Amino acid sequence: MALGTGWVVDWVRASAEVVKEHRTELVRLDREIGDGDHGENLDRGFSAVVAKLDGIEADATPGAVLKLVATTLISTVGGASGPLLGTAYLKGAGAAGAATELDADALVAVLTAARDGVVLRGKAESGDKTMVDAWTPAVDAAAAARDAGGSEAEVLAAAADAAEAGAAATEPWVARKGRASYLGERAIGHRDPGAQSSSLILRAAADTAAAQTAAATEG
Amino acid sequence: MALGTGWVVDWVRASAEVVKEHRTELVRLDREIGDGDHGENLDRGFSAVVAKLDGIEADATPGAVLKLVATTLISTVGGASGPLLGTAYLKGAGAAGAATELDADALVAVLTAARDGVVLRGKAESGDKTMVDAWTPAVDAAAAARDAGGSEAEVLAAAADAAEAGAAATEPWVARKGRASYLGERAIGHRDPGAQSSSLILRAAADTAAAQTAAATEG
Amino acid sequence: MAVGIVFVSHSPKIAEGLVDLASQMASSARLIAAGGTDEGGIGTSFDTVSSAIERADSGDGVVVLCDLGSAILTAETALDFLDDELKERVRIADAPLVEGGVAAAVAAEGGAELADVLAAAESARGSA
Amino acid sequence: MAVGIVFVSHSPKIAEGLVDLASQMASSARLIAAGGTDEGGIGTSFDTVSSAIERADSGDGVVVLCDLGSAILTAETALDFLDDELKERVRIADAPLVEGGVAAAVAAEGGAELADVLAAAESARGSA
Ligand SMILES: Nc1ncnc2c1ncn2[C@@H]1O[C@H](COP(=O)(O)OP(=O)(O)O)[C@@H](O)[C@H]1O
Ligand SMILES: Nc1ncnc2c1ncn2[C@@H]1O[C@H](COP(=O)(O)OP(=O)(O)O)[C@@H](O)[C@H]1O
Ligand SMILES: [Mg+2]
Ligand SMILES: [Mg+2]
Ligand SMILES: [Mg+2]
Ligand SMILES: [Mg+2]
Repeated sequence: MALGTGWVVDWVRASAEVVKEHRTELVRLDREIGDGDHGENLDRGFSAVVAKLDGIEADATPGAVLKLVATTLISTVGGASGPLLGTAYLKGAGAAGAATELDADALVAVLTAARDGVVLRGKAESGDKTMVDAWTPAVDAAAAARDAGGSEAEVLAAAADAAEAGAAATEPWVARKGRASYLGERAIGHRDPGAQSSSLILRAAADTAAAQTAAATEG
Repeated sequence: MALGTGWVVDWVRASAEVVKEHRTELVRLDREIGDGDHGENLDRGFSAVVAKLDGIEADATPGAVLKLVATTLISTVGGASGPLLGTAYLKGAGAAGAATELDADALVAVLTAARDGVVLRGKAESGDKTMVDAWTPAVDAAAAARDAGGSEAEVLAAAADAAEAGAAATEPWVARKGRASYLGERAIGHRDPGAQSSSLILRAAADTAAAQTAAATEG
Repeated sequence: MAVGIVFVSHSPKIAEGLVDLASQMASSARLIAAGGTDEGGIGTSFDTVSSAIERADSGDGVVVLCDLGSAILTAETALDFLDDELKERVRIADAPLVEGGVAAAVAAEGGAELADVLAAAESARGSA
Repeated sequence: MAVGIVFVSHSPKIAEGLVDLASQMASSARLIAAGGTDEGGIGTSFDTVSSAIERADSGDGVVVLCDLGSAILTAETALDFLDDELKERVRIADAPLVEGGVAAAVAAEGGAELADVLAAAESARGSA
């Protein structure tokens, strides 16, 4: 089932909830290899986004909502993840264009544009121990699921699974970008906070898509 | 006439007076090619020295007074000229040793050690447009005057004349040390404030020596 | 007119202190502090940085100096949202914040143009 | 025990803000601000720098970072007046103040020894 603005709004609300729920964990991860504010930063950012959701027009497109998320995160996060995720949502919004519904192809295009946005902004490569290491496997898995004929919900579930595995895979690595790169070998054994939060956000995308699909099937 | 502690004390008081008198001029020179505080810095420093002069012991040597000047300037000047002139007086004190009087040879040794102190601290070479460009010609002229059989007052007068010419000679130069080095070609046409203040201080040395000699001859 | 300079720091105190420091050597230069989060905490603010760039510009362009990587990300994002006409004359310096900032301020005060102010910042190593 | 770090700046705000900034990434490191003149103005203070070095030392040594040339002169003079035993384990870094300071603080927090904290400062260019 192609996903509309209702899903984007649900996804954003679910992202805000999951970030709040995992705030302490994200702070702890960032305290270990950064400056300890990642949970606060994203909680501040997504709370600001949620506060703006009520103001969106009834006929807003998915792309318009993604753009609102982008500009709000950019203005409110206050750390590296603000410009990075903000650019991701902005480029995702560009890929969504004026479409009112996103099918599997469109979702892959949005995720790909989002990942490209993170890379454009932060210039990290795979293996640098950043959020890119959640996004790139997610994009690859989403494309594979789409190629295999998966539904929108299945494409997003594949992305979420891959992002989760990608975040976990950062643990044994040394960081080459961001604050954790100051730590050298001491970053080993710690999961990258940005990769972890990105995997939470992508899981929220999959969960809300599954819920919408289930509701549509029942209804 | 060899010069004793009385002369050193007179010299220091005269230095404080001349610095106060030329405070505005030194501020102006430093505003043109630096940060505009050189007159204030030296006035603060020498005023602090004068305040301590009353506390010196009756049998203090010239070297002991020079050391007091050194440590007081280092603690109170607050700009590059503090460590630089402080080190100059400190090394000068070392050269004066435990002597109770300074003859022409001793004066040349004190001036040479002082100049070497500035160079040791600031690593400037002649022509870099710093106070070294007052001190080095002064040392050379003092040595020449001493070699020519000049009196203590003549040695110091030669030093003061050469320092004055040296300070004036900095005007057409680009600076290679200190804040003025940020200015590139824009430093051209401006006299180095530290060279100017050093020439004033050396003139005070010559004038007080001449006055002491005159008083001794009359008396 | 002259090139303006923006100091982007995670710390409001660092950005303000740098304006104090650089002003001593460049009293008429247009130096704008853009430090801290919107709440005045440690971090950077897109809005603060964007408006600092706008205020720093008098038509001759702006050089932006940053402390850490995430400040650069914020500054680059701010650039992306500027009017094209202004954006064209803004440069983010690859230079140490304090040392490059003082050198840039002195160059701007002397009337140097954008490329030369940028070069002054980027060649500064600050041990003069 | 750990290597201590002293931030020498002409601006009290820069030195204090840098302690704030570096503390976020190195909360248990011994970071001491030595900014401004004795009157709190723009400049450096021999006494402030000397006592900051003494406070920063816990036996493992101290790395000193400076903003401009005259701060280095003050720091070098302070070194000359320290006890020989302490002086032996103090290093003045040839590094940009903020960027080198953060890198040094993170290294010190990680238990690096004096030479390695110095190397961390001196290799920092701060655009990670
Ligand atoms: N250059 C970069 N490219 C991609 N991701 C980055 C980059 N720099 C930082 N990150 C991500 O940002 C996360 C930290 O975000 P956050 O704590 O909010 O910002 P800050 O480091 O400014 O405090 C890191 O865990 C990492 O995933
Ligand atoms: N490295 C150096 N070697 C010799 N003299 C120097 C050096 N750096 C600065 N100076 C001298 O110091 C003078 C400036 O002193 P002052 O204004 O008191 O200090 P600051 O530059 O810290 O404000 C300059 O005019 C120059 O003569
Ligand atoms: Mg963080
Ligand atoms: Mg942060
Ligand atoms: Mg000065
Ligand atoms: Mg000064």
